[in-house]
Amino acid sequence: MRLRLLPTTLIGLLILAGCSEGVLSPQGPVASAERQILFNSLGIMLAIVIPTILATLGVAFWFRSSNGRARYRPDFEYSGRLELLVWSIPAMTVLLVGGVAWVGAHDLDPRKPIASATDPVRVQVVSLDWKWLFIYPDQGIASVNRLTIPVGTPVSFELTSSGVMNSFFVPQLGSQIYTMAGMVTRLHLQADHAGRYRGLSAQYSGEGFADMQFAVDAVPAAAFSQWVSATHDAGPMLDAHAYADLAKPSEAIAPFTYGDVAPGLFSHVQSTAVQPNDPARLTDLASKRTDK
Amino acid sequence: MNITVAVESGEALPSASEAGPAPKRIVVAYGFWIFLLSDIVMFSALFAAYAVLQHASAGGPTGAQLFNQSRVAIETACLLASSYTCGLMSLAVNSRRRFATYLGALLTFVLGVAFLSLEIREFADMIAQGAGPQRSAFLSAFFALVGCHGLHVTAGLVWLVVMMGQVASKGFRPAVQRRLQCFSLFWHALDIVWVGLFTVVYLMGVTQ
Amino acid sequence: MLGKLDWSAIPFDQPIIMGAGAFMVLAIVGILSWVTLKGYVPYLWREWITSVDHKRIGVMYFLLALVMLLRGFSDAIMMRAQQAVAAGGAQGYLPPEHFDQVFSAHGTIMIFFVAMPFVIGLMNFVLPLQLGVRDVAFPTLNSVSFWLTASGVLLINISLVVGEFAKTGWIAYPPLSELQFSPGVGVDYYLWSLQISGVGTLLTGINFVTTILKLRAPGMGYMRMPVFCWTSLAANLLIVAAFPVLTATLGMLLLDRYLGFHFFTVDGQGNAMMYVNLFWVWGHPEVYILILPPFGIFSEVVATFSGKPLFGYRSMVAATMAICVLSFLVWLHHFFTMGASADVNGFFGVMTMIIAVPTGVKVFNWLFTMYGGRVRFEVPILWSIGFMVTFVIGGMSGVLMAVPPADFQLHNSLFLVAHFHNVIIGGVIFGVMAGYNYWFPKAFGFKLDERWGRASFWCWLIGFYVAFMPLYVLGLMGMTRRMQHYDNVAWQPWLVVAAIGTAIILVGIVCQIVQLVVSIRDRDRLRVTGDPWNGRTLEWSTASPPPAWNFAVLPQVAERDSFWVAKHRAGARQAQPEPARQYEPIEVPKNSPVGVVNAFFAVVIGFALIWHIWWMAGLGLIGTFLAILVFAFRDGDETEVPAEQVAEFDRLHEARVAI
Amino acid sequence: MTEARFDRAPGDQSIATKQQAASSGILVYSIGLLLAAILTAISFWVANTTLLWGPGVALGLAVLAIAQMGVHLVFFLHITTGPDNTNNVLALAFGVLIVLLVVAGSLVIMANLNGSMMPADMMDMQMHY
Ligand code: HEO
Ligand code: HEM
Ligand SMILES: [Cu+2]
Repeated sequence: MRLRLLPTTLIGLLILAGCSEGVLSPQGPVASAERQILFNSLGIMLAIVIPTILATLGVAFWFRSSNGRARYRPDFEYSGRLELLVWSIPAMTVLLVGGVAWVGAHDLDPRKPIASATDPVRVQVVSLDWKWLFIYPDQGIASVNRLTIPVGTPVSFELTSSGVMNSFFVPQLGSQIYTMAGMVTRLHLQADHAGRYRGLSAQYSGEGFADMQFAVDAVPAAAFSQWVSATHDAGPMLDAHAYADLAKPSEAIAPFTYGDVAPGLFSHVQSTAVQPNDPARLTDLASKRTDK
Repeated sequence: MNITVAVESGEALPSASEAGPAPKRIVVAYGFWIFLLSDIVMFSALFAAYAVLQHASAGGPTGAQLFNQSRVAIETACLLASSYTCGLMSLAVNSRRRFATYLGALLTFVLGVAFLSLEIREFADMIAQGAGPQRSAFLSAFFALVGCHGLHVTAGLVWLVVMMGQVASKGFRPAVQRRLQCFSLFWHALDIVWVGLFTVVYLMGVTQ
Repeated sequence: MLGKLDWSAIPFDQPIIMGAGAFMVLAIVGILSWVTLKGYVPYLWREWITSVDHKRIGVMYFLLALVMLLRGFSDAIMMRAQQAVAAGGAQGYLPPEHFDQVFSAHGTIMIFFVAMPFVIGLMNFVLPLQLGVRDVAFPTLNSVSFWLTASGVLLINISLVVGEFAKTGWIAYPPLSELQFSPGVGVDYYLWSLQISGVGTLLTGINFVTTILKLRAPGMGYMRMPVFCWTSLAANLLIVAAFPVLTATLGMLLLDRYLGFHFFTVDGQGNAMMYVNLFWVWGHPEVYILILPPFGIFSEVVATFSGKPLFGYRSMVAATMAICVLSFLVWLHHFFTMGASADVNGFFGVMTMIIAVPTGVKVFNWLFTMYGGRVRFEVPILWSIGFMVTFVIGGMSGVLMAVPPADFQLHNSLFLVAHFHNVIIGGVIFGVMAGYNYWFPKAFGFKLDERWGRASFWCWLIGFYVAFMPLYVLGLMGMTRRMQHYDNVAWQPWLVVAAIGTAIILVGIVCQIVQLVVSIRDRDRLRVTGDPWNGRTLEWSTASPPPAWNFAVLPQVAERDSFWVAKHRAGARQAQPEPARQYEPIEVPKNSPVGVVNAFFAVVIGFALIWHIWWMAGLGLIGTFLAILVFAFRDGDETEVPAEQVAEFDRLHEARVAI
Repeated sequence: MTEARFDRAPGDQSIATKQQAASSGILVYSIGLLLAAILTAISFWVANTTLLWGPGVALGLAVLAIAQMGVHLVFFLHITTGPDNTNNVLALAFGVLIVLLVVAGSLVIMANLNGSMMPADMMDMQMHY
């Protein structure tokens, strides 16, 4: 009974701690499933780890040299039965957790689309020094440092980077994934409840890293289309030129939007990255990094 | 001299692992053997990088356009022959024949230099064509892998010269013999690396 | 003439750096002049700097690690202080430019220049003694290894004053670490100090593998080796197999930075993922290089202080070797979030967990060793029990992150930071401290003070929990690592607690220093003979401190724990009852300055390359070559200790033991 | 009689070869050279002929290379399976295992990563080679 109480209180405490914006207060199917997996694995392991800790303390205490009642058995150095036990207990635990890991890795593969009756919204993500660009290719709009998505609709992300590595992460929605120049990673998330969630880069990327945050606005579907059309009517156009401007290093940028996006901008972004060296561009970037 | 043999009669120890500290010759050669294995692990990282970046030619020249099979064949022949002469040299060392040792070393050295100069020519030609290591990731990996082997050969040649100096000034002392034994291990190992190299880089690079 | 080096390299405008730098320079100058004035230089040169005795080298490694622990720990205090205050818009006192250097330096120093020299130092001191032989396989090479490590240390500390350190984290991922994004010298300092010390570490690995496999006392078959020798063998095999990969990987990054290669650049179709992959091919085995020798230490300590042989010796050996091989099959768990397919992620996740099995076996075997024993709660076993409790928690959090979907959430969070401090402090540091208290009397002939030892242990233990348990919570609250400041004020209380924990650890470290000082002061009271703990293995059969030749006569081994068995057979009184010992003259290796000379040139080369001073690098290279040449042409590298001297020492020792 | 107590040093020839004249040593090296030369020649021929089925060539080359490395090990480095060589062979086996793990592991991982995230147009580029 005691043994059961401990993990429960522990998990309770953790939930309490995680209430605010953490991975323990999930707002979408991916994050919920991940929290579940986390708790299940933790539970399986605690079932053996807690007894181990207690046994260690207990044995050490009981067999203290000053305890006359403990029997001294200097020849107790091998027991085939115990050896078997010693190998099989962790093996069984690992079998369980390993199963969770294998199935979980497949179920929650970031590339796997979320099954849903609604069509997904496509968003292309570019991590820049030090801000986030979100392009909505189907809507022809883009925004910086603010991601607006409809509630209850899967969002299908394609992600790349303008230069250094970053990791796109919205703790309350689930999985993070790296963004890398010249590569496109893929991720599927969904928000089940309206609200504003914190997004950030989880991979250190240089001086402005700490401010490389964004807000995720999960809004009802109607509000989303409203936002799309409102954005369409306002703001500058995002073309190669505007992108080059945006790509210059800057920190803690207030969110803003682009009313129009040049077609193919995303593939332009990731292909410029791999172009054979363009010395002019390189020195340009380097100087910007040091000038600051 | 070559093999350490127990002299104590009567008391036969059950196995080598309980025989006590091994003689110096074995310790040194074994240590060097471990070093060689670690060196080969280092090469394996370079091989892996090459294999991954093989096709990343960034629009620049590819292996099939650059590699000259007959030059590689001659390089291979030089290195293989030098392994043979190096083997003959270690036979001469074991039987303490000075002249034969020098001869073996000289042949090995000449073949090694021939190999190196061919390789340097190849590198120079490629760089002259604008296919230097800065051109693409593929060429970076190529120059690093092949160049690293080349550096090893260079180091081997310097070592060989030093060893001949030692034979000349100190004769066949145990220490000198041990080092010569390590040298021949080194030289043969370089040949093994080269087998991997010409297969993966030059032959496979051309056929694909 | 001086490459990129000019006066602007010294950050005169940064009071913190200048203060720290000035302190360091003053300390070094102070110590040097004190040593010179007192006339200790010849002694140091003769007995320590040029020494090739494995025991001296081990002690020097340990000292080096202790000093660097202070450096790395001051970095930790700075970070903890910064994060305790930089909440909700506040910027704290460390600008990003500086904070980023601090965590990079902390990680690099702690892994390469604290944990590594700690375990290598202990292995150096203990291995030949436990194996019952007179030295390692290559004593002079051993000295070279040590001094190359010291060169790396020197370079990384120079970066504090001249120029800057890397701002890329201890793993220095490209493209951030490429010239394009890190044009300064910081990354070059990182690369060259790791390359130089890496060569030293590799040579150590070769040296120890050869020592263990080829130099053992007569009769010591593999299944009679103490477990510490087994875990050291596994750790050194891992060094030999993994460090070359690091050398190659950092070499590629160097080529990118110095010669415009395109291994990992954004342009030229380089592939940064390859760096990540290769780095962790080394990086994961590295953490087992760190933890395996401590596993061996705990095995020795737990058995000795329980007054029993180790439980399940064969299982322990099997588990050790299993960990050794498995550690090369799991490296992808450091980049589950890079986008590999579910099959690949799943495979590496499961492989990672499998390592928990042999590790668990070890934990249970230690438990059963205590079971039925008479546990004497002296300082070494306190550390061991503290380890068993703490490490199990850290291991569990590791297994948790080996579940890919869980890692998608926890990767790069403070949960991860908590995990690895949990296993590194609770495993490696605790183990090193257990070993330090355990073998100190062997090295110096007197015990460490017990009271201060206990105080230090409790401060470390409690401090650790206070400092790092909050990080697990913070990780679950979504806080990532390497944050110079943060907006979410809900995190702040936890970070303040963590800072308090760090202060408690500080007290622990102070206790340790006091313990050392007090023990040296009271050394006459703490004086011991060869076998202060009622030990089981061969190192306790010789004098404390052991003579240069370790054993007057090589011990003859017929079973496991032979010293223990011999003591029992002799009827609890005396260790070596055999009456007629045949003394023979002993060859001991001569001192050699080649290590320190090479280290000098290595520093010159490294420094010159960092600052692009090509002529100086050339000179350094020539110097190295000449030094090796001169060494190669030396005549005879051993001197003989006459049999009478050996006999005399032995008789004295026997007499002292008999009292 | 005397009895070999210790393992043999890597690179040392067996007692049998040792006790005969140096000529037998030469014979061993010569056989090695001959075999290696033949294998090399076949490798170059395989790579430059169109007689063989294309996709099989790489595999054939790999087998030939491994065979040649074996020849070098046996005839030049005198590695045998004898009991006095166990330590040398074990070290070698460990090294080979690591090399295989590093190379194969990296290739699998990188192929998997590259395959999954090269943008569409880059994937085309890959196909051409
Ligand atoms: C000494 C150092 C050390 C050690 C020993 C370990 C041990 C382990 N580590 Fe850790 N690690 C270490 C140092 C690091 N790890 C890291 C990162 C890291 C990550 C990547 C996380 C990420 O980046 O997102 C994972 C998945 C693990 C897993 C594990 C596992 C499964 C073990 C296992 O070996 C633990 C096994 C022990 C156990 C499990 C306890 C005892 C077992 C019992 C009692 C049996 C029963 C229990 C079970 C079956 C569960 N580690 C990093 C991060 C580097 C960076 O990014 O900067 C470092 C430095
Ligand atoms: C003694 C007490 C220690 C304290 C208080 C401490 C504290 C810290 C802190 C605050 C960080 C930065 C966390 C972040 O990124 O936000 C950190 C990072 C790190 N620490 Fe420690 N640490 C300690 C000991 C050690 C030891 C002993 C080691 C290794 C042997 C170590 C290895 C590391 C590593 C590798 C990092 C990551 C650096 C990076 O992000 O690049 N630490 N530590
Ligand atoms: Cu790992």
